[in-house]
Amino acid sequence: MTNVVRRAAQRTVMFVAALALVAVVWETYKAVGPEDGGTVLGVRILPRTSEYAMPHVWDMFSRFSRPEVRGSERTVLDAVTAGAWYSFRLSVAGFALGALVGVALAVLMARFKVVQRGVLPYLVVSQTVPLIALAPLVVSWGGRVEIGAFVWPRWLSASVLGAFLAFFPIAVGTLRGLAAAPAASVELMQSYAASWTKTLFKLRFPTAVPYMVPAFRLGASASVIGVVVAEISTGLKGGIGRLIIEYAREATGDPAKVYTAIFGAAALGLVMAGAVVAVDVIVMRNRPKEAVS
Amino acid sequence: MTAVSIRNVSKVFNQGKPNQVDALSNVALEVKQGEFVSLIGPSGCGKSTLLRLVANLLEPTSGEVVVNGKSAAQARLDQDYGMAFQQAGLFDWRTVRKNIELPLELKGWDKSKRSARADEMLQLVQLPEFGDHYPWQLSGGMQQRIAIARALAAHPPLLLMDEPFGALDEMTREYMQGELLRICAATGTTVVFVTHSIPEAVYLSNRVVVMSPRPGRITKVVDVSLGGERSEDTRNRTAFFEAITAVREGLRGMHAAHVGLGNDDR
Amino acid sequence: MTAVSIRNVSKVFNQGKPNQVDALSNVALEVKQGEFVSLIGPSGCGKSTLLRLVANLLEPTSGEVVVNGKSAAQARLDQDYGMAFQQAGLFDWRTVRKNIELPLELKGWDKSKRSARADEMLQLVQLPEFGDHYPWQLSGGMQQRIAIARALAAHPPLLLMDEPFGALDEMTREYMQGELLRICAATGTTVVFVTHSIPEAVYLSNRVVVMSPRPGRITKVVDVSLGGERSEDTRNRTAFFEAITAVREGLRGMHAAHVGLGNDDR
Amino acid sequence: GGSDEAADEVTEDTTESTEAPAAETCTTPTPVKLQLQWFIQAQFAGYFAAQDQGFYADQCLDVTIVEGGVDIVPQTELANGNVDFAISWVSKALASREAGANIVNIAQVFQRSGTLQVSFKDKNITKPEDFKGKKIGNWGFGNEFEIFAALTKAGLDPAKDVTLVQQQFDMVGLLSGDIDAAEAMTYNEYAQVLEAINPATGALYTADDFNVVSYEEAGVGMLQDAIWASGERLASDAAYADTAVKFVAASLQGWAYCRDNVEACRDIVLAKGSKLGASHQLWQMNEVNKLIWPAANGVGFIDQAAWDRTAQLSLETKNLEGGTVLTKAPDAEAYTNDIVTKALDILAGLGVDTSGSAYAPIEVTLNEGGN
Amino acid sequence: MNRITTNVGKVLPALVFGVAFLGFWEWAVKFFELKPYFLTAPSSIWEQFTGNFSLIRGAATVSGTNALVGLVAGTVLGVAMSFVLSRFGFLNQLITPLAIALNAIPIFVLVAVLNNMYSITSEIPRRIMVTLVVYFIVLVNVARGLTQVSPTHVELMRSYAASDVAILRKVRIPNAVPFLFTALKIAAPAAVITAFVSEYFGGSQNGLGSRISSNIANSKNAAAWAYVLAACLLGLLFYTVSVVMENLNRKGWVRQ
Ligand SMILES: Nc1ncnc2c1ncn2[C@@H]1O[C@H](COP(=O)(O)OP(=O)(O)OP(=O)(O)O)[C@@H](O)[C@H]1O
Ligand SMILES: Nc1ncnc2c1ncn2[C@@H]1O[C@H](COP(=O)(O)OP(=O)(O)OP(=O)(O)O)[C@@H](O)[C@H]1O
Ligand SMILES: [Mg+2]
Ligand SMILES: [Mg+2]
Repeated sequence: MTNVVRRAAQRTVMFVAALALVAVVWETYKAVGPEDGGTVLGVRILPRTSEYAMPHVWDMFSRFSRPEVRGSERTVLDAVTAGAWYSFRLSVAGFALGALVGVALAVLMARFKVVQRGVLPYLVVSQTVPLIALAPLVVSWGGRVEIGAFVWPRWLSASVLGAFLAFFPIAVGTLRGLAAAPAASVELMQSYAASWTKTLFKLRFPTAVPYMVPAFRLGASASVIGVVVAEISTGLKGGIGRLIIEYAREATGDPAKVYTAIFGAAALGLVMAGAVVAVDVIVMRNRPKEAVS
Repeated sequence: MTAVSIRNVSKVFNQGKPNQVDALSNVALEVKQGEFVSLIGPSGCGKSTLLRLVANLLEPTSGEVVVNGKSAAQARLDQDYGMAFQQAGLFDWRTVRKNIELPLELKGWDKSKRSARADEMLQLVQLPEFGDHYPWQLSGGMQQRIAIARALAAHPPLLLMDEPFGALDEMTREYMQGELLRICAATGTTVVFVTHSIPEAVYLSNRVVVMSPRPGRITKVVDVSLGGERSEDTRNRTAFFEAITAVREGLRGMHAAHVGLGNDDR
Repeated sequence: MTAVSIRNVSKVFNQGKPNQVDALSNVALEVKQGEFVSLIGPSGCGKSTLLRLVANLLEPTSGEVVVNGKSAAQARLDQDYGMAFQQAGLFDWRTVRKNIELPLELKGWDKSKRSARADEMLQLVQLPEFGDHYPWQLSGGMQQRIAIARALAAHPPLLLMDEPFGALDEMTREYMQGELLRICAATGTTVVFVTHSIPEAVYLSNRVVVMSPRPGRITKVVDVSLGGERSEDTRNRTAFFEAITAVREGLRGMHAAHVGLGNDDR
Repeated sequence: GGSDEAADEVTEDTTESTEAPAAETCTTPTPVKLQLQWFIQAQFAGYFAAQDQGFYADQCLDVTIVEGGVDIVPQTELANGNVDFAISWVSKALASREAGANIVNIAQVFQRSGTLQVSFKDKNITKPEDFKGKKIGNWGFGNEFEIFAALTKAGLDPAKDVTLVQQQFDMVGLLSGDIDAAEAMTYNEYAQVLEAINPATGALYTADDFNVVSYEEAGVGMLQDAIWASGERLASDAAYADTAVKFVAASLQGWAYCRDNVEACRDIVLAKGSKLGASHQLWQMNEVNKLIWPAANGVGFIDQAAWDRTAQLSLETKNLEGGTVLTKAPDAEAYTNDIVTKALDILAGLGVDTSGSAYAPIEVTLNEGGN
Repeated sequence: MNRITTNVGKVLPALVFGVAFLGFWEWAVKFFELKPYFLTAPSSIWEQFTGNFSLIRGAATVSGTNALVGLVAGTVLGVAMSFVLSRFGFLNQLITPLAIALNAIPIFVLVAVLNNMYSITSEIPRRIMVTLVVYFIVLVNVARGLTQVSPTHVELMRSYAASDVAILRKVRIPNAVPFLFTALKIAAPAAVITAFVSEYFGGSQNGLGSRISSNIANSKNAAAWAYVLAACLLGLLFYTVSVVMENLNRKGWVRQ
């Protein structure tokens, strides 16, 4: 247990170090880099260093302590924290929904080859349908869909869009994992005349874990993106996505401010991914470790 | 009554492809209820394949396998047999105890009953204190013993065992042989047993089936008439040595000519 | 000269945790250049662990391992040994031939030389026609033979073998034993060999080391004085039987008391 | 000074209007949903003022104002029945109507177009003809029709003669020189430019740094913010038609309030949670007023000539696909002045000045970042 | 002959499903008299698709090129990085959280930042964006594939005193290959969608994304969906290529 805590602490320290490193690189480049970017063969490869392109790190962070709008009690930090927390809850809902759908689809596809052949290509296609084409449709469910006592809340549309992005990597990764069970173990289960479902739970899911973990990590990130995009595109208030675009509109006058919201979104993604990693550590704790090197 | 009836079975892998292998060719064998039959033969002669066919993990290319009067497939569905594979094949994510309980879980036994049986089995394979370890923390021989415990746990009427004692030391091996015979006698279990050890085959079996490779065929069946009870003494009886010699000759002859000698004495 | 020197080595797994295992305790052993030493003992007594320590795949908890006058780590880096594991551990995605060539690739041999050696090895293990198969298309014994071929391919000066002949039938086993002895004699190879078969240990070795479990220790070392050359005849000589009896007694005594008898006769 | 007097008027307004509900008692206010096209800002001040000042309540309406998002098409929300009224530009809404959305313009709030094309002085872009060969910024999302109209009128092909670049949410593209001329609303993006620091001087940019092409002046101005209602419900549902009249009346009353109380409306918008700063919102309020007032026929009245011009431009203007915004002239049902006329009558009864003939804009000083 | 029938058997369910879906869609639009602003019929989408084919092809080329460049760059970068990370644990701890954080920022926000850094008229920011997305997907999967190897295999290699590079080449990479293909299957459609989502809120209006957004805003749904169709086809093409590559790779050693 203490070991786990120590590892977590170590990771945090490393992350802070990494951030510091990025800040140093950013400022160094800003100091020495060409104001108007560097071009190679007429293509701009090196970014510009102007205030619009790369605000100073301290400028970005100093924005956190300013009031959000003049004269208000609420600082930008408060606003970003509140927004991130709001979006976090939507993302978790979206992720849960996406994971449910993704795993269910993977199981169906693993069970029935016909389903896999019939559906998988369309899952791929679904991922190339831009949210912009779907968002208005999903949003229109808000307040209109009523099933019994359940009224479709507006935020659920955002979560659904998060789930829409999250389910795909989860479905593909899980499908691959379910197929990864060693033939010898499958034979063993066959020799027990174990039903497909039994084999699924006792053998295929455990062997799929190494494949599912990265899939869930991608799904967690995707869910955040989906929710944030949905907030922007559907005009849902309260979340970090909305903040990003509101601050982005101020970028002409205050290019540093939008970074506060961007950082908020990044932190959100980290928390989501961190949760998946934590689950991974717990689930995989009793698997054979790779030979110590 | 016949427990296993293998009727003119052939098995070809990769049929029609350049790497085609005739694993079994025209194999016929009857195993009576309660009988202990060993398969012996050079590696690659199709022993594991034959066992897989009986277990309905493979379909014969031609011929038929009948188990307990039903098709092999039905017998598998009815869980008429327990099987121990050549590779231990334990599940890494389950503790030793949970590995043993697996077939019981699938039969729907309740927790306390499962746990009691697992304890009993751990005792049987002399690893009572390793129940909560994970398989990869055990030595090779220990893993194999767990796999045996798993195969025996549900007390199946038919046991299919593929070199189960291969990785055991002599002491443990003799102990396990004794236990296996004791259990089988008490429950009337039929056993089809693959081994490379001639004494082991003779000591355990009512009949020893000698096979030859490429294509895998039965070349000789040696009846062992050692009577019911076996003991340490058994290993010193003439019938024991005679049977050993008979099996050895079956194997040698084949080794010399590599083509079966046709001395199928059934 | 000493090929392997194990100095008061102990190994504890999961130290301080509830599932702590004392795998080896105060083990000391010297293996001379060109000597053939077998380790024998009940399963779980630490044979594989000891081999892994020599191979520097594990670090001892205390004590020291010296190989060819250098630290075990250095010896590993210099590729002073070849190893055959208890599990065949072939690579599924490589053909049999490619599996055998692996250590040669790592030594940077060129293609034609590798291919020639692989052919030679396939011949040695009597599987010349299986070079282009994939491991899962082979029987258990065949896989093990490929693993042996892989260990021998680079002609290493020290061979560490963990129950290499476990899954082989008697004929193949005797043939492989002969080949192993022939190769070792010709090249002066030192061998540390784990086996469960007393006759095998005696037949092959200059010395047989008997171990006891929990904690793993050396309880007896039996010198086998059968002279240089071995043949079919060897197996009928009195010295052979005497050594077998000595080893068996070492094992029995231990089995009876389970606690070592302290008859460490070095 | 003018705003102080205006403030006085407001108090009169409110006292008058508080008397109004006494006439017809309001027990349960009618719920109404209004869809905006964009975020909360002074562009929509009139509606927020009507809400804040109780004009809607006076009309026995309970109005919920729904903010827009980048992918929310207000007229589609309206046609789908998610909201009761929507704010949308005329050309965009007509395109939806042609695609089957039965929506009707019931009040033309903005009488003029507020779209500009802004460029640095040194680019010498003073009229649409100068766009040739330049990188022309626009926002996409249907806000580019006037640019296309100007290009068509100037004899240029939008697909070939200019490079069209979509602008981001900010004006950085223009300021960094990536775009030669950027689309800007008088009331918003133009102000953003003027709130930014000129690195050359260290002070804010001034109007002198830029050339501005006004589409209204170039003769291709299209009608912008209008209130749209569901045609189907107007025809079949008398209560809805009645609500529409009340809604338009109260909204226009709100706009009249904002004309006279520029700073109060700025504060209302800020209080509603707009993130853009105070001086920016004040500027925006003032500029929006300029687009509405004076309204010769009464605020919200749809001017046949302006309507026809918008329709004609939509028919002629080629978009990037080479098609036109509209393929056939809009039918007569696309707009109606019936409702706004009734609404103006109500307002006249309340004594609200609906033409603003005496309207004069105020002077606004922009601060850095619009604060 | 046999091969052909089995291949038909493989695509048949997809075809049946697709045709049924489109049929239902078309029928629903007709039957419920859905207005085009709400939902357009597949037939009119197809009409737009064929009618504007050269425009659509042009836009698809722009976005497709961005997606392809990003896909290749991201894969190379992701694979390379996962090698480095599996080799140097501390770098892993340093970089992985950054990658995750970067990946949690919505695409177009990052593109907006990149647009300001490079130029709003440049395709570079979009390609960088696709690269980032693909990179992350590849990294997460391949890194897992590189570490989840059989302990026996690693021990064997260590007994050969194999260098880390050799272990990487002989054990980890072969083991990671299936993981890479899983990643590619996820990344292929992701690359396409990223390429045109990067076009939504800024930049040259020559790709699929900007065409989709402006057509939707103009209630030209059929035209918008014609571009969406092109996007789908592009995504499917990328996906199919990665599946074909996977099958080529698996031929032989995988147990049926
Ligand atoms: N990685 C590990 N973690 C924990 N315990 C281990 C580990 N590896 C081995 N052990 C324990 O160490 C002891 C010795 O194991 P080892 O594999 O050396 O036995 P062995 O003599 O080779 O037995 P066998 O003949 O069955 O192969 C056993 O009790 C085993 O459970
Ligand atoms: N899945 C497979 N595909 C192709 N060939 C196979 C397959 N399984 C087994 N074979 C071949 O069938 C033959 C018989 O194999 P089998 O495993 O039955 O031998 P065995 O008698 O059990 O040998 P051992 O004693 O070594 O375990 C061998 O030549 C082997 O190569
Ligand atoms: Mg076998
Ligand atoms: Mg061992």
